[in-house]
Amino acid sequence: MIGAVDFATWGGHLAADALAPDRGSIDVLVPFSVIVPLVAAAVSVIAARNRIAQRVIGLGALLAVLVANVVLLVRVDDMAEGIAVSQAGGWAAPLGISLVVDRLAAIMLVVSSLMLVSVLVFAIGQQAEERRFAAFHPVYLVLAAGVSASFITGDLFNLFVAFEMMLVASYVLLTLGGRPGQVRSGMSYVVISLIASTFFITALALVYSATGTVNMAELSERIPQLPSGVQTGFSLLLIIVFGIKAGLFPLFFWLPDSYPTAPNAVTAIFAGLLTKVGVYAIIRTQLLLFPDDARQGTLLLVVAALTMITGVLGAIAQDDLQRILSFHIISHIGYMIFGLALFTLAGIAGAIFYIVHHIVVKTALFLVAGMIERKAGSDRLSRIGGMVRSAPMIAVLFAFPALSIVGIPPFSGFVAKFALVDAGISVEQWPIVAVALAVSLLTMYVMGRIWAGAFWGTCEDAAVSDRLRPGQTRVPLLMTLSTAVVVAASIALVVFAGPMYDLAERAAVDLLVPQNYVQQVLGATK
Amino acid sequence: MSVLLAFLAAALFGTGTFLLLQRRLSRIIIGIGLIGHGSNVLLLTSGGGRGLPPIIDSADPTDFSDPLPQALALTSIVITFGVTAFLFALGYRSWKITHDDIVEDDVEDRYIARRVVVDQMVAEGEAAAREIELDEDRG
Amino acid sequence: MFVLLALHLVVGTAAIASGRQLGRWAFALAASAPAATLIWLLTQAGDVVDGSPAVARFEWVDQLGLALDLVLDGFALLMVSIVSGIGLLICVYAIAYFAPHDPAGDDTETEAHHPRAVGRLAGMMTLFAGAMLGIVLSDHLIALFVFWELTSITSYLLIGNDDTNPRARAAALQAILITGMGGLALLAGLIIIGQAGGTYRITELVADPPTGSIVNAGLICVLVGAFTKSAQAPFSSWLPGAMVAPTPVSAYLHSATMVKAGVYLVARFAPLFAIAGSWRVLVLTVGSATMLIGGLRALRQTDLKLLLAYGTVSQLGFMMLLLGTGLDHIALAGVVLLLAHAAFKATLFMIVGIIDHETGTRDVRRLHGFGPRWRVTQFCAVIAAASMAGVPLLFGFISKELALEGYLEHGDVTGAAVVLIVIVAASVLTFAYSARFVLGMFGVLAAPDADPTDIALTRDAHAPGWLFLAPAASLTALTLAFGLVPQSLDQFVDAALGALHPSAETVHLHLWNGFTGAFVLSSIVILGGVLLTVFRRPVAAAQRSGAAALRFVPTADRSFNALLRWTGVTARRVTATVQNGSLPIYVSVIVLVATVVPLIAFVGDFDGFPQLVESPVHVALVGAMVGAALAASIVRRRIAGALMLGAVGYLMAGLYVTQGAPDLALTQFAIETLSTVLFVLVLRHLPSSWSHRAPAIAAPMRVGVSLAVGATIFVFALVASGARDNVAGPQQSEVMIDSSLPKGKGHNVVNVILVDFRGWDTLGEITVLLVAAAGAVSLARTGRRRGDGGPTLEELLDELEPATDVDGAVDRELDDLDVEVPR
Amino acid sequence: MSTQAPTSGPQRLVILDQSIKVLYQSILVLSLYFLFAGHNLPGGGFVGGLTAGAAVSLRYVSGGAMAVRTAFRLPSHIVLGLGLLVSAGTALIPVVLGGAVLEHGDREVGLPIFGDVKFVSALAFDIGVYLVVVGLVLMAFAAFGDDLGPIESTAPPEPPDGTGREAS
Repeated sequence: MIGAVDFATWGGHLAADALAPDRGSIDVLVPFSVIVPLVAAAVSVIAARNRIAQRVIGLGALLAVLVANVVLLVRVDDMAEGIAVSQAGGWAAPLGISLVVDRLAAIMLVVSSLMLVSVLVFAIGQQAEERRFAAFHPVYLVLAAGVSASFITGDLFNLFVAFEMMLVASYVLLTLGGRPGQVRSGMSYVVISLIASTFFITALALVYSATGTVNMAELSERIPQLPSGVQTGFSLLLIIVFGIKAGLFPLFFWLPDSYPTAPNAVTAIFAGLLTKVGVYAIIRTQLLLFPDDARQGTLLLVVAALTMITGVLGAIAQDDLQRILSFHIISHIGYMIFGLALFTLAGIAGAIFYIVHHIVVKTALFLVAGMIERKAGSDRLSRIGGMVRSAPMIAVLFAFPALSIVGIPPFSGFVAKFALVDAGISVEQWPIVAVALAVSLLTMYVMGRIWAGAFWGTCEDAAVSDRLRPGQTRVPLLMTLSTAVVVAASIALVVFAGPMYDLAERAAVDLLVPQNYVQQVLGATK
Repeated sequence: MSVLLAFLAAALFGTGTFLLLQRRLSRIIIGIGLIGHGSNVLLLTSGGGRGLPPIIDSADPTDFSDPLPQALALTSIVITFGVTAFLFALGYRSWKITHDDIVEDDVEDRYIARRVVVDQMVAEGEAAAREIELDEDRG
Repeated sequence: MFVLLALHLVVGTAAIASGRQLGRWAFALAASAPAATLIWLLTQAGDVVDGSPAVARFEWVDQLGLALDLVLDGFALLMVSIVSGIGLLICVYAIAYFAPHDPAGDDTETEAHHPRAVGRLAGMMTLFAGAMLGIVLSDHLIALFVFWELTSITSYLLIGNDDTNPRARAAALQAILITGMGGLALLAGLIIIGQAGGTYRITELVADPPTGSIVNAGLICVLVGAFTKSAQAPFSSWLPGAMVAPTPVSAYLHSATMVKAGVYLVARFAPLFAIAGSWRVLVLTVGSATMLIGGLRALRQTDLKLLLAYGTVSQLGFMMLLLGTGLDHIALAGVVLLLAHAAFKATLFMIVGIIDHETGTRDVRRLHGFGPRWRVTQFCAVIAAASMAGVPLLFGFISKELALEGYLEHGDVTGAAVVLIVIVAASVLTFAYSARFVLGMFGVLAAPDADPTDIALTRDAHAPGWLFLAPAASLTALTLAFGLVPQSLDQFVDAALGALHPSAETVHLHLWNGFTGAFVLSSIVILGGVLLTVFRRPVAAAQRSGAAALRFVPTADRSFNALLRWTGVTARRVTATVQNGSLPIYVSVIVLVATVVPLIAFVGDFDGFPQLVESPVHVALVGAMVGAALAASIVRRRIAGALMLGAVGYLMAGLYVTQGAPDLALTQFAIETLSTVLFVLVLRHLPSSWSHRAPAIAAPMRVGVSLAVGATIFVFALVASGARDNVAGPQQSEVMIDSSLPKGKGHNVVNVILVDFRGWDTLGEITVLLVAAAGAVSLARTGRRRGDGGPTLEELLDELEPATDVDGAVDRELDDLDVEVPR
Repeated sequence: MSTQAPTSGPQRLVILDQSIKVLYQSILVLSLYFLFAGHNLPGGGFVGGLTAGAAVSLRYVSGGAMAVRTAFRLPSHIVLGLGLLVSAGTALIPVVLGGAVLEHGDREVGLPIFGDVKFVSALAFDIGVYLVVVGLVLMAFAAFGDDLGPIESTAPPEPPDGTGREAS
């Protein structure tokens, strides 16, 4: 009975009570990660002329969200049912919008809020776009809210709205500064995203037309009643719609053209979070909404392989650091889809672990790329070099996430890759395992090129090499610190790989048994 | 959903797509507007056939048109409007910089494409060199 | 044991961090780790030899079966003594090697001799030593793999330590790519074997080795990993390349330890799996080929260090042949060879380092014989080379005898006869290149028409100091001692062999086995070697002409470079095709995928048309809208297009009215007005009609895509609405209509939904508006005033120019490549 | 239409000016009506806000950017921010009080007249929506309407050199 009336009896509770171990009050924390950044964004807009106030508000809100999310994760994981449900407006499920945090969502919330805080600190340290544009803080907060809203929503249409919050914020952040490259790539990014959104609306219209509901729990019950072709069609349509945001082959074109043009900090958060929201949506909808025979295992495996290969080849072809890393995101999205496409416990757990690892590590790499650009004044590998001598700290900060993303043991990427390969071999999906391993070799080549290009060798570009003398250009302390925090998080993923993987596996168990989700969301009304 | 309205949606999507496949941002925006209308037609008709405005006590609730798709369509219209407004701003900015609203091909991608031409040249050059070397061997 | 690994980590990190201050003395710090390991080893040795190995365990990711299990058994004991013993000596040696000296005068200025580079080297070598310990101590396949990859990484960083040298960078890349490739195959193989066996623990696998065709495939993967790591043909090209690293690194990683990791792994697996599938065939073929090719190429080298490198390749092939068969007699020879090789090869490398350090060259054509104070050095070199060549009374002889004996004994194994011939032939080569090393050092091979400064270079070279020579000398002492009194090693070798082959007989090593078949073969080897040395000129000529004939056969090295370039070319070609940078092409691919792919699924469930027309008003509305939409897509003037879009919008509002959606109609009407005004506001700046720029996609193609999309949407709409009958349960909105007044307190259901039931959506929606507005203003205002932080137009144009000058940039590159590109 | 968009000028008809002012004010009144009637009749925050926006656009067409700026004293970003603050605030406050996010009504404070307070709370949300929409329109005009910047030349735009594009 999570109806509106129930909440009446809890009147007067303070948010602090949420820390108490009682079932209802933990649900209060569910919308926290969306609503707090939104209120903060509103205040931040009003305080547009005062950058200090904006910083305090932004950091304060995101830190509060981080704390709340950690509490949420711990409590949700403690619960037997492993799920916290809050009905927006207090209206029971089919009437209102259900906000649901299961283990997967909780994991995503914690990781994303940690990244959001770190990158914001980095952006403040950078003293660049953050300082120049009053719009930065409110828009960044909306991005945070949109990402969280995508994770917690239990309503397909609301997922569209959450996506739009996130995307519109990303459009603005991407083009902050309005440089020619940004405008050009911004136009294609916005256009492609708008097309994706229109197709999402189309998919929603078709789904509502066929089932009469957009509540995911209800859809989970109703979609299996549809004719099999329609089920498959919906499944494909949603994969494609989310695949555009996730950067799947052959829908990823917008990504490598647009990400590198954004300000560094923005690229870092995009790289870490945005595509993963797409992957999250694919995982969520495939597992929750569709019965076994409508899931697209084989197709996804093929797509995963092609995504891995084209992504890494793209990375090899580039010279610009940001573009290399951007192509590289695509390649790694393929790994996550590989895990999902197996539709086994081990595969999904591996995919979840991979997502967490990739968010942290990729953010770290882009932050380091930002530091490189600040230090060297360029991010073209052909123009920079020798930074292992001029900036050993940056070299160290780069080395850890780079080794991790290649999958060198014992770093987190290894555990993630191991989990996936292990899962793939146990169901004897040889081709995809072979592709995954081969791509991982090419990844090593890519990272080796970056290392050899940026850190080793000498710098032939006179203008750049002047800057590369030790102490010539100082990288602000806050940038280094925030990057170090993210790198430390990636190392923590190694040390706590055991508990973290256990958690991912529990989340995967939840996902494979959607009945629990459905019951928790709709239970009150039945 | 009648065949006619399905056709309308199809026509809007078709014309919109035609406009999307061009270089001018202004045409692309018109195209997005058209397919946006098309998706709203689908959304509106997803609740079933036509009915009376869903205002309680104005008529028998069973005669109402489905209110939920209307709310959803309204949300989607407003969101699309907001995003399109931002796209206008990009077009405006583009005009300020280049005095045009062409969406140019990506510079870096063109660069890679040119590199491929170079690769081919180099490969041909090498093949020719090897040919000469073999000839010398024979001769 | 974890303490030891952690000690290596800490010491290594400390050495890197304090490199700038410590310089070459960082090696003294680094030496503490292997020293501690050796002390610990002494305390454990008794127990291990008695058959009670030390164990340690650390849980990592339980669910995946990942754990760090360490076991110090007899074989590990032997390997650890090599790793730490040589490690300690190398550290001592390196302190002297990196001492500043003065023949060339300027090498302290180079990056390679900069204190921080030396400190980094010391630290990395310690980290490597830790990883190597991990490999040989691991009792868990994945733990072994973890350390395996760590050795690859540290090797990469060590080879490339002199990062200003492009050759070093290239060699480092080649090394890591080849071993990395093998590493990935190894990973797959280990997982396959682990899954088949139900455990990753080696001791448990030994008890119950899995079988089956999948296991055989896994074993091939494992072998690929081992072959790459141990530089077996055709993966051996990286090892000679790795010789650009400073000599201590070559001596330690690339002869004594890391390259033996593959051999170690094969040795561990062979007793379990040698009889399975194609294991033995593969090992024997690859080992034989490697041993021969390595020997042949070693004989051609003029660089002493490269000679040793190819010699190492050859010896690694030899070890494969001995340890990969899974037969205890032959394995015994392998175990002894592991020790003997570590002793003599490290000595020789150290001596090359000394020569290089004191004369500045390693080229036999420039070495003209050293002065009298070099006697001790030369003695050590001769002893070590003789041991390598298999001269009696030395340690190397014992292992070679055992090998020949073992193969003679196991003549019934398939291919044993061939292998025996290969071993004999390759040993002849070994003798010859060992002799070449010695002759080169004594100046016999010097170029006759040398310039006098070169002669002075060697003749007057400083003799190495005692610290420099001591490590090589002590290893020489061991070579002599173990050659003369091999019995002293009985227990040690017995424990090592026992760990691999529990059923093996007790080991008794002898200096002299009598006039056996093996001794006859040994004599042939020595005789052949002497002949090859005596007739070295004709042999060299023959080799040259052979090499010329094989000019067009790709070598491993050339194949690798070709592959690397091919990868780059392919990557660019694929990327240029997939990522062509053109928005219209992107959009067409995306819309086609988004429509056609689901269409295939939907079309099957199409079951007839619903009613044709709901109301006559629709006919008029739809007609007008389609007309306006068509007009919008073909008019040539921007404003006209915008107005046509507006017309479609107003007609949409009309449609909403007929569908019973007044709120929507009102909203649509207001929004259409606003966006038309906005559109016009923006458009007035732009030229009034479209330019004649060629579109990215031809018109027929565009029409085709549009028709496909339209048709698909048509099918979608009909199929989806037709499917509704299959679903049980009310429309979500029925509840909303019922609850609107009692719960939402409003008569207008749509508004109640918007502000109450689905207020969460609305909140997101207005956020979108807020952000869009903020972004639009930010964008439109940037650069409007000078000094507001944004770039001005002039700045932007400056920036635009080089960015769009792609053709120019490529042309500059073409100038470098000397190729002409037609425009 | 674009070229005719008037910015200023003495030739503008006074009568037109006055009638637009009247029209503007009456449309504003209409927009408020939409806002308040929305819960029971067609209308609501969006429609209301957009109607107000249409009024502003009328004002812009007649009087240019300056007219828009004087019509609304508050800077547009404050209108926007306040709008979101009001709406998000009505969402957050129930959470702080221990209820569900966006929960409307008086149950937290226990006022006697149940229905009326519910009505007020939902209206507050709708007012936020209204403000955001108005703010958006104001900002849009601020963004596109005002062209008097230093980098703007009055001469017809010429394609800048060196951008490597063909003349259109």
